Amino acid sequence: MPETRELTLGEAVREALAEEMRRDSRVFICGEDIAEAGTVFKVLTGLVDEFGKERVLDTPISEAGFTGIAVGAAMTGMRPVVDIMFGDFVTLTMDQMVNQAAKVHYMSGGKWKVPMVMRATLGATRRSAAQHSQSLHAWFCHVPGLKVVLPSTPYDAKGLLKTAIRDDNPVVFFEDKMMYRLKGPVPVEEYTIPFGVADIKRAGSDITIVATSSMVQVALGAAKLLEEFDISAEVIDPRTVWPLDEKTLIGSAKKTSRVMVVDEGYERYGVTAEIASVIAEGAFYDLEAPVKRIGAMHVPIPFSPPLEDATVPTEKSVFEAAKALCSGGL
Amino acid sequence: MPETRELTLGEAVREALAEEMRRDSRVFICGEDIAEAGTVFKVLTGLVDEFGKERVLDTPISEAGFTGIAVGAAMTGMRPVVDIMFGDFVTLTMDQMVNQAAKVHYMSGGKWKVPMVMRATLGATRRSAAQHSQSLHAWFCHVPGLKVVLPSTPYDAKGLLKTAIRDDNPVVFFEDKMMYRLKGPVPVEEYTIPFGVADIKRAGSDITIVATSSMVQVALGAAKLLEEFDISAEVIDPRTVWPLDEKTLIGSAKKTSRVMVVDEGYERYGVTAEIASVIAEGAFYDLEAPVKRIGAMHVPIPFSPPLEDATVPTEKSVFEAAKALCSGGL
Amino acid sequence: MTTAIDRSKTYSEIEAEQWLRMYRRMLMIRVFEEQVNDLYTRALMPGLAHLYIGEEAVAVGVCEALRQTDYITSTHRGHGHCLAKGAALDRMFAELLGKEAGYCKGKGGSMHIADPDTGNLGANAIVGGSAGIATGAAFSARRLKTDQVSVCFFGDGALGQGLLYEVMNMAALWKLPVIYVCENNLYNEYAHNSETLAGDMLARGSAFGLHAENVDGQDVRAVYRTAREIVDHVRQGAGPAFLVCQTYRFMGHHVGDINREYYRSKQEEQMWKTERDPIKVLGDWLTAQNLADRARFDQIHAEVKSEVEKAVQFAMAAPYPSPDKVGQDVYA
Amino acid sequence: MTTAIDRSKTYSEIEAEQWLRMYRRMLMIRVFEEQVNDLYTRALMPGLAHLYIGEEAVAVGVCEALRQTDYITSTHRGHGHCLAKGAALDRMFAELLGKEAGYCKGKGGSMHIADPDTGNLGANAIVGGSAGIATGAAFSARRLKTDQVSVCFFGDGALGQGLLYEVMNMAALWKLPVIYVCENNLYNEYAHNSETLAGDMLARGSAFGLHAENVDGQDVRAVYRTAREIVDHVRQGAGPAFLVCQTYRFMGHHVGDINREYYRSKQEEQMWKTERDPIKVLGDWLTAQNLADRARFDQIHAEVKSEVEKAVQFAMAAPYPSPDKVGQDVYA
Ligand SMILES: Cc1ncc(C[n+]2csc(CCOP(=O)(O)OP(=O)(O)O)c2C)c(N)n1
Ligand SMILES: Cc1ncc(C[n+]2csc(CCOP(=O)(O)OP(=O)(O)O)c2C)c(N)n1
Ligand SMILES: [Mg+2]
Ligand SMILES: [Mg+2]
Repeated sequence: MPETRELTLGEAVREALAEEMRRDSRVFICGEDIAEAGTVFKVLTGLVDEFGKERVLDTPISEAGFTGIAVGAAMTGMRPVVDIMFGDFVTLTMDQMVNQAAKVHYMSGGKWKVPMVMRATLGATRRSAAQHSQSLHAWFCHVPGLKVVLPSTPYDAKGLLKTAIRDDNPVVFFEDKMMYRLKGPVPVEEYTIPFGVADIKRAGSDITIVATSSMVQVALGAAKLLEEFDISAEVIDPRTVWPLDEKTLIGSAKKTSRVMVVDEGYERYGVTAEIASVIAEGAFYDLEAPVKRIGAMHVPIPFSPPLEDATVPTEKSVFEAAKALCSGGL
Repeated sequence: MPETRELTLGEAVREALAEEMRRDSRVFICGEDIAEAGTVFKVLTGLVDEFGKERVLDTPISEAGFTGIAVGAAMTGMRPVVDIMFGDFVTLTMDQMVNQAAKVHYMSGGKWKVPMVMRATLGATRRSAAQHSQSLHAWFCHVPGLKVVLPSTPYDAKGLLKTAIRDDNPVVFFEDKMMYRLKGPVPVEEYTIPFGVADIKRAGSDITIVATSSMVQVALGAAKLLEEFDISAEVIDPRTVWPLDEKTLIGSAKKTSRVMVVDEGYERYGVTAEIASVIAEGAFYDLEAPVKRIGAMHVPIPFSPPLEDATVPTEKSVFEAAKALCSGGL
Repeated sequence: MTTAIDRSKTYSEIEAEQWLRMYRRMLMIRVFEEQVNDLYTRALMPGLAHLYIGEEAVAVGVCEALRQTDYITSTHRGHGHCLAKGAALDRMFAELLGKEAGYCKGKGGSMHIADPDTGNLGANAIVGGSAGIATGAAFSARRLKTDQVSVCFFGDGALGQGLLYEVMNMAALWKLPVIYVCENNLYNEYAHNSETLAGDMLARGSAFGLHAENVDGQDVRAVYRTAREIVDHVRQGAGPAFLVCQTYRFMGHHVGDINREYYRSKQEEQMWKTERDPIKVLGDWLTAQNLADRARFDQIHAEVKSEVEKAVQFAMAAPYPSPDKVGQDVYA
Repeated sequence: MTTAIDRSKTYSEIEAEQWLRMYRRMLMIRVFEEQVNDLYTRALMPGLAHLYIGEEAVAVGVCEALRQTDYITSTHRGHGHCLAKGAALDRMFAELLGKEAGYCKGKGGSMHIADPDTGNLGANAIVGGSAGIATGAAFSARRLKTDQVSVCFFGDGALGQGLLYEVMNMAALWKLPVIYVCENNLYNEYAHNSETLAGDMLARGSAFGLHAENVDGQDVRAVYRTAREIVDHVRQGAGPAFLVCQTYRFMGHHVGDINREYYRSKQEEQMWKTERDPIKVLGDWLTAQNLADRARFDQIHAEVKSEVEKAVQFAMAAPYPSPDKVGQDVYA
């Protein structure tokens, strides 16, 4: 067993970046307030001291512009990591990410490559209202040419981010703002985690809960509550939603015969729909009940605490839905 | 039975716009090359003659900018219709549509309204390559505050567009480029079509094919081919993908027990996933086979004809999948 | 807001009243913001807030030149704009606290105050995000011939957003009655704008065909006079304008931004606070002109304080929206 | 592309050779495009194409000032840029016909020709869409100290895209070796740019801190001289530049745009074609200077014609990619 220490998810991200920047001088980070300020979430604190302002590059408030510059830099020998302060601002980068970054390799017949990473935050309940709380990762999953990563633990965050930086394709890497302080064991030794490999966060036999990002923690909490009702929940984290480890998801579904999918993005036309469809098709003859989806409510995220809290899946709502599913009720 | 005449889908769109502009002086259209040029697809030809350049307003090539102006104009008494030449360019408008238009009503506690329509094209096989062929409507369905319309006939196009213009919310209206010349009967009398009401384009009993936009025609073609094999296909067009007429879709699925969903957007994390999930859940105990999804292949749309043709659902591919589904094979 | 002129008064009396009204309004914003900071510090406010302290002369000077029916759009640092345009203190506080009685029924919060009654199209938490909305409102004004003008407030950081130039271009082409007011407080969050802005700030307006002007944003009289002139021109159809106001935020980027020395010096802050405080600048001038004395100022301060206190109390006591309201107002 | 100087020749001999090389290259683009039009008219080409005829001096003049390793990005109207930067005729045609032998294996087509060997980062069908890419390439050049410069070609219509101003600002801040070359052919599709552009075109560069210059885009010698100077400066680290080339497209917006009188007059077209044809302008000058005669021109024309014909034949005979290649190259 490798030696580990406890890191927060924020620290794990920072360590991954630092290691990759040491390893490869072509790696640089750009974004708003990332150098001395270390990002508004303080995730990058200290990087500028080691790597200087040329490699930890503060930009103007020009998300489309610096994403575009990253695309061009990636094509010509650099390995940019773009920092999008709030995932809500990816709206401004869609042309550069989707019509440029995602398509350059294909349109050029495989000649040019775009080895870049876009890091963006996601997640609600910070009382930040509708323009600072969204989880829009589903959009990127819909676009061929991109890969989409949603880590749920410090261990995964570090290993997946290192893989993302070494990948020769544009990768979108979403970090839940509320998870930056979550602690977990991270090996002292270097490691990477391959894309497309789901992780069984908790083994179980009665119900499969597929969960992403912060919803993994929510699902684990719900699993504990279910224990008291003698329901054994398996919690699976796909870790990368594209590529998607269908085999593991379907395998678990076949085993437990009841499945829930939990994601913090909007439930409608979101990640839960694809995963539920894949499972409903792949495990069709083994399912005892329809796959249950839980995502964010179909409303812009409200500011007021009692309203905001009603919009996202919680341990309790996941627990209750799982219990109902297992007792045969819908 | 109302008196009708044959119109192309393009003519039906134009007629809807003309009627609404006559009816309500607050309605105007803006976009690139829409006045004298009548759009590159010639859909708006002649409107400028009747309504003048102030109401059929040519803009600079500033999709984000004129969409934003439309949002503000809609809030303050106008009813703008924004023309996005190729649906691929919606990438440039995502912030204005998603962080502004979709949220203004909610964020203001219901005080401001944004009665605007964005018309955009979609669809491939025009040999226009990766940046002029996408069908990105799934993104908008994922966003609360927006409504999304996908007409498949001249009749629907006219009635739905009139409803869209009268709606007090931002509506995204997608027209398939390849369908502009499709002809069909359109009543002489004025009419509108409510949102959220699916249309059974063809009744059948063995299999339900839910299809959107141009895929409705493809599905109808496939249904004809299926006839020869004594398979009776029901073809249902949701017409608006948000709001979605779940009841009709589930009802048909329960009746036929086999379902396919066909949409020209990417299959992965797209419209087919949501619709398949809704049906798999709602008709769970009645389905004889998993819901089969068919969308575009997960590749940027290639230019070369033999490649491009391989990426989108066709009568033949839909027919074959349906036949396999009905013969119990997967 | 401009009010009808009372013919029985002398010009200088009228003027004095107007300056005092602006003084009071600047003070009201100041005290409001101090109260917000206090609420945050005492953990009574959800989320964050971006204080306008130090920049009051911009919002007050510009809005004094506007009619109630004129439009504004505001920013993440928006309380000052909303209050200057006529928002009520109690409903502002209620919104900041997420209460049902707030301007947005608690759904918007600090960064999304909107109010049709005062022409406030809404604060916006996307930097530069309201440039299209403000321009669109001017478009409506022009088409509906309502004689309104539209003012888009934004910070120097928003000059990084391409949207701004797209809409400036269209505003100039179509001669729309819109004024882009750039509050140049030198910083975008934690970066001095010498690191984020190349070229010449004013030229960014004129290159797109806008009338462009610079003004001392700490001198409310200068802001008002310049704004008055520009608003009149714009209202008469002269086309859009770009007004850069040189100003400074006295506090952190947001209420939680306490240690600021890594991006700006205490001396710099001190200089602005002591020598360039817009309230003091106007107060000194009024005193020198014998238009007001200590007693008058004391009275205004006392009145404003009590109004603000009452408003906070109202907001604190007001109920939250019930959770079942969460699904309302998604669609009109 | 600049070639090494042969010391045995006199200066004017060298110069003459250089002008004749540019003449040949402009002609090659012209004949290539005529051939494309012919293929379209005969329904032999899938999709559409946007012809560069009339604008040849811009691409040729600018690219003559570049090294093979320098970068360019191109547009929907991109054949001229690609050829001027050194693309081979046969693989160009093959790509336009969707053949496996094309520059992009048929996956890109007319609007997406890309070629690392000639520094071509790719044509782009999103108006203004390559501004970030070109700037990013300059960023790499600066960081990797490769001494390359990057040229972003775009039309006057792209001045409507905010992205351009965002990246110009960063290029100026970071002194990146990038040149934004605006081909002002007066129209964006079917609208004259007096309807789409307010303010002053050159000022749109200088406002963001760029060196900005105007040049007659029909005079390849002027384009080359100006470009040469700018490229040298930019390469030496002087920071980015904005070069506006005044030009005209002789044909429709695309091959299918035949009836153009609703947006521009036949007289206007005629004037440009007869008086401002870049090939004729250079040819006349070469003749007047006694640097070339009719025989020389005839020879060049014959050679170019035969090269182009051979290339078309190659492309016509080349096979399509097999459909199972469709899934390749999505991911690296
Ligand atoms: C598009 C976008 N990018 C980034 C942010 C995060 N952010 C909020 S305020 C701010 C700085 C704004 O600076 P400026 O426009 O000068 O306004 P100021 O805060 O100085 O009033 C940033 C980067 C945002 N809200 N929107
Ligand atoms: C973002 C975007 N909007 C619209 C279009 C459609 N379009 C293609 S070319 C063109 C006109 C471009 O004009 P200009 O930039 O002047 O180039 P020119 O065609 O004159 O060479 C337009 C509007 C597009 N391709 N991309
Ligand atoms: Mg600022
Ligand atoms: Mg042009």
